[in-house]
Amino acid sequence: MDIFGAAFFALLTIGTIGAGVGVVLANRITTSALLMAFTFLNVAGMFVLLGAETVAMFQVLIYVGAITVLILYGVMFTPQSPRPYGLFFQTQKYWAALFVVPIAIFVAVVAFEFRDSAAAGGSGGDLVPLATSIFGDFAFPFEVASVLLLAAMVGAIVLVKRDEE
Amino acid sequence: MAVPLGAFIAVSAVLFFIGTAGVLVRRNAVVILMSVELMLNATNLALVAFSRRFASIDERGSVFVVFIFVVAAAEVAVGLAIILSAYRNRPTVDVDEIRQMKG
Amino acid sequence: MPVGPFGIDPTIWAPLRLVIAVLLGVALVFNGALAQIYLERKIQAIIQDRLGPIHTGPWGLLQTFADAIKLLGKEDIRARLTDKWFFLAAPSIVFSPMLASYVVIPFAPDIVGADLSVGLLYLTTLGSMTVLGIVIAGWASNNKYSLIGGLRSAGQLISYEVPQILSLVTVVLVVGTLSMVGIAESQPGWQMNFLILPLAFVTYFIAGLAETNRNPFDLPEAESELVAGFLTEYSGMRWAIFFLAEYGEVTVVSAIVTTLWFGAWHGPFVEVFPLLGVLWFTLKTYFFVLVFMWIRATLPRLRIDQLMSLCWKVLIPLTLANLTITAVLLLAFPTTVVPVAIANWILLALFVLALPYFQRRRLVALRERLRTAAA
Amino acid sequence: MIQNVWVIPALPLAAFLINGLFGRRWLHRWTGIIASAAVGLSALLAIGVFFEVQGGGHESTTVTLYEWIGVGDFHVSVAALVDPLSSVMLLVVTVVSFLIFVYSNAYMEHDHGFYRFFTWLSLFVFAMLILVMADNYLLMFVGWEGVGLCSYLLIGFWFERPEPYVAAKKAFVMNRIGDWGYTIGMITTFLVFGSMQFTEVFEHVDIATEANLTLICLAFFLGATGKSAQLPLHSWLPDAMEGPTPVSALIHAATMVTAGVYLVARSMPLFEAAGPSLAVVGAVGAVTAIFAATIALVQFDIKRVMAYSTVSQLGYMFLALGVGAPVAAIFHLATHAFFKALLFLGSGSVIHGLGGEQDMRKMGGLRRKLPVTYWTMLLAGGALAALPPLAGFWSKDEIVAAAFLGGYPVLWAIGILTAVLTAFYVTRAMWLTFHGEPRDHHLYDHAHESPAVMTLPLIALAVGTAVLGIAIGFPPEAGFIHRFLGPVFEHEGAAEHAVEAATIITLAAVSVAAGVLGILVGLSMYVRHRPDPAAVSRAAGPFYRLLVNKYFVDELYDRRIVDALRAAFGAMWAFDIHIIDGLANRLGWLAAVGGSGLRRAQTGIVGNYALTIVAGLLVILVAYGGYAAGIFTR
Repeated sequence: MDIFGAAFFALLTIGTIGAGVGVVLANRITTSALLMAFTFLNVAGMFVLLGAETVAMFQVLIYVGAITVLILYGVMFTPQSPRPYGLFFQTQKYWAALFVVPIAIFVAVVAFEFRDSAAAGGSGGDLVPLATSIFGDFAFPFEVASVLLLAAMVGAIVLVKRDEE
Repeated sequence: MAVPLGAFIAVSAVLFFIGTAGVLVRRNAVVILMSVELMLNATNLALVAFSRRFASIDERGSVFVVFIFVVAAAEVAVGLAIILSAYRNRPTVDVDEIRQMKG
Repeated sequence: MPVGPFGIDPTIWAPLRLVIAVLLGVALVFNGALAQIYLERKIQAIIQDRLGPIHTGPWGLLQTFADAIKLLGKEDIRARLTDKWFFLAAPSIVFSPMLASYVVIPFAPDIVGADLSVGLLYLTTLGSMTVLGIVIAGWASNNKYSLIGGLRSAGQLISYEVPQILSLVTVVLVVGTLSMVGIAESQPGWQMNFLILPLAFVTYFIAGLAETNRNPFDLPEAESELVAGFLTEYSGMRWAIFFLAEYGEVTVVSAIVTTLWFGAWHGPFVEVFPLLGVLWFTLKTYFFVLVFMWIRATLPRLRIDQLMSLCWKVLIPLTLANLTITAVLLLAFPTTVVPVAIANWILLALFVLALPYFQRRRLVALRERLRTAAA
Repeated sequence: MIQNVWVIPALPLAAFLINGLFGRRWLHRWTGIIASAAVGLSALLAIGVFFEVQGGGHESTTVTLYEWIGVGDFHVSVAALVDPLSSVMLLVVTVVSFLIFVYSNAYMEHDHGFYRFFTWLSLFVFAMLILVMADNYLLMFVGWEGVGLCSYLLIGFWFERPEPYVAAKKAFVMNRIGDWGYTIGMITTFLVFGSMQFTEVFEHVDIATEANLTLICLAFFLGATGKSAQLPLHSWLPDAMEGPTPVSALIHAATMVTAGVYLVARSMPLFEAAGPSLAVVGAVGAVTAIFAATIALVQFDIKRVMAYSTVSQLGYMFLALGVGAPVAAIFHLATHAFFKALLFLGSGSVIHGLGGEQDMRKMGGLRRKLPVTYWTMLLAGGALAALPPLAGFWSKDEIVAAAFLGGYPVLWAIGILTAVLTAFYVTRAMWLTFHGEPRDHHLYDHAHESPAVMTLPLIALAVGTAVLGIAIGFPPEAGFIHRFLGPVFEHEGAAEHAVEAATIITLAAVSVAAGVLGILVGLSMYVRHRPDPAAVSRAAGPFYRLLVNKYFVDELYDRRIVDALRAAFGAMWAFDIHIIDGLANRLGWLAAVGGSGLRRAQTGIVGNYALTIVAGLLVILVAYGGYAAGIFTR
């Protein structure tokens, strides 16, 4: 079982990283949108690997089911004439490199140095503890989150509503 | 399933930086939005990894992930709304060309 | 050697069970689809007082095989400007989640692919993935009608997901567990959940109709509307896969209905011959498939805005009310389910009676508006 | 009666409000009657209060109306101190004002500002009464400012012509300089004694050091000189003659100018404790007296002569205070109020009769034309020249005697010399206006006696000047007024120098002789022209011109002080413009520059903003890294 898990993890890592890079470098936006969906699936796979099925299900339900579709809506409403490869970078790409690279190095060092090799898999399913904590200790933040969602929804609708001439 | 925690953290770090690079580099607003989603996902991964690793002590770690879902969904909705309204006012989604808010 | 079910060693039984589940799933899907197509056409014909397919084989039994061979034989056309990879990937993205959902469905007392503790959640998640497939199909065929059809059906699917999940949650509230096997076992003999939560069943059934793009809500691929919605560019086997997916989805929905509301594999003598459960299960599921077909043949198609308003203005408030009432009553009377049942039946009665009343009021208002407009 | 002593100032205040609000459109002539009636009533009440205080054993009572300011330990209340001193002042102010009000009803009859005149006049009386009755320095200061304001308004009454409002401004500025001194005195009293109430301050006089006391007294004295037109700040009074004559009579003869004397008299305990200050008061008083008297010799405008004579008489009062005879000062104040008011009103009726002509050179021989005015003014002139039976003699003689007995022979000599000069310019003025041949026949023909409303007050005042001296001051040092005012000033052992009658009589004889000498010299010069006045003035030459130009005091002020101030203000203006405004503009410029600098950061490109966020992240990480690696914590 152990090799199976490691192999599965390797597969998922390749999938996530590959798709992630694809999202950023894809020439056409629809491709990057779908690659993003694929990354989400891989991350969901990792969650399952970690034993957190509920979170994996939520991840798929929310990210793949709703957010990707929403972004696809966004993609379809905006022009995506495929640009020649080099042109779609922002003017500040060199500056970006200047800043992102050192941070990446720093964080990578910290991340990869993280020796804790104990198995990350959990014991039983995480449905019960998650449910108890959300509706127990974090009930109030949960309500606030729902208000936030409502506000965002109303805001988005108002922002985009075309005032009937 | 004995995959070390370090591996998960490494993957999430790499994913996070791909997202950041995407935000800083890509010219199309929608792609920036996607890269932000990637970054959020990376954090989710790290959170769940830690919460599962220390589940014996306090298994409530992954609650925060739920809240990140909520925020991500709200963020995409509002982000897209903004992009669309910006698009309606000037027919471009290109971040470099949207300069009306210039000081 | 520990004795598993049917005297087989559990360590071997786990993978074996998975294999059996997959086989049963595949059998149900493919044979089911063929049978369903044939049945659909026959039933629709009978209802419309005509004969239906009779020339191909006795009583037209081989008609679906003929269709299948025709479709297989068709030339595999793909328009040049379509988005190549997505055009090809779309059917599989729609089909595979449907197939994957058979893993969790409990066919018999101990025959189930994988007893996930989050079984029901798994099903809803897969349900929401088909949306992505449809949107990609609509987009990839690079034609206005399919794009709009795709977006419309995505809108429909996503909005109907909400009442669907809410009604499922009501059942989970009563039963207490998300795992399908647990739900199945919680309804011994005649203690069907249908008697406790009829309204949840009705709302889920309506949402199920919408989820599978079936009759009253089959706007996306309705012939009279946007050509064939997101299916316009598809032909041949790809088109067939979409249809297989649809029929498969119908079976999944009816399977869920049977497990959650009509005591899955419970029936006479199940304790004696566990395998008998499969028989009862299939009978019940196919009963609902027939109901799907019956509805398809009778009800007229809903316009997109009526469809949306039905979902947001009627179903969601209803399911929310149902959920809250059941939760409150369960909290109030933790031991018995009787008050919940009573409340549910009353709500169902109200819903059934209210519909015609509102219809008439809207008609009057409509006539009024017309008269004033005309005057 | 004492308890509602507040009714006395309330009446003129009511008159002021009624006249002020309704005077222009409805009341017109009625304003005069309302104002006179109000002041008349308060005069009656003042008389009542005077007798009650006199009867009630002369002790002082405080009537508090309400607590005006209560901040921390600084408590000032609107309260009246009714004691012999303030009741005498009340009496003098109200009676004289009443007579002048009646007089001005006729004098101002043809003036279109009639209602305005009476509004300000009643406000003036109200302020003067507040000043007199106040039981603490702050409330007194309110009155002090009030009278200053009214004198400004009334001097500049005929503001159509430029001279009045220039004179008014001059008067006001000079008073303000004096008030500045008063304020310093008031504040220091509070700082030193912790209270402003007279009773409290005078009880704890010993706790103050010598230096503080002198500072307080000199500051108050500066205020007094400003208000009572003593030497350094005297030049505003002669110019104040631009105002209508009743105003000069009331404000610049009887009441306001005496405020300074009242202030010093009231604060005698402070002055006595602050050794040298009394000497200063006396010296200034004497010098002013002789100085003003000399100028009066050569004045031709009848009102200017009276003005300088007032200044010199005030000098006398301060001389009396200086030598430690406050009772004499107040006595002289009272008598002077009566006969000086009479002199002014008399000259007013002369001017009225001659249709506004004030220059004595154009008058002459008016004795037959204005008999009542002539006789009343003759009586007042006699009093001013200190002829024995009249009031002036008793009060001035006491001052001179007190100066001699108090051990100030020099001041006594100055006093006697001023008495001679006073007698001389009185006879000169009387002669030029009433006797001899009329120099301007046209004027002489039109001259007519003033109507009864004007002559009656003249007669009343004449009776006052004749009777008052004997009535309240007959046995010198032991008259009614000494017994009445004595206790207010005498407390712990003021030296009761036992004086035999002989020295008093000789002193009195000497002062009478001085007066008679002055008159004889005057008569011989003007009647028999033995040394003809014109010839004398030519002979005096430069000395004469000096006197005529009032020792060039105004020019001195103008050139030295005003120009110096103008230069200083120029410098301040420059400082303000360049430094302070400069500073403000510089700040504005800084903000603008800073703003434009920052504006460049707002490129409008979303990408840049994201980049700055990441840069921030970098900084944090570096800081964290450094901290973790122990770079910062050595």
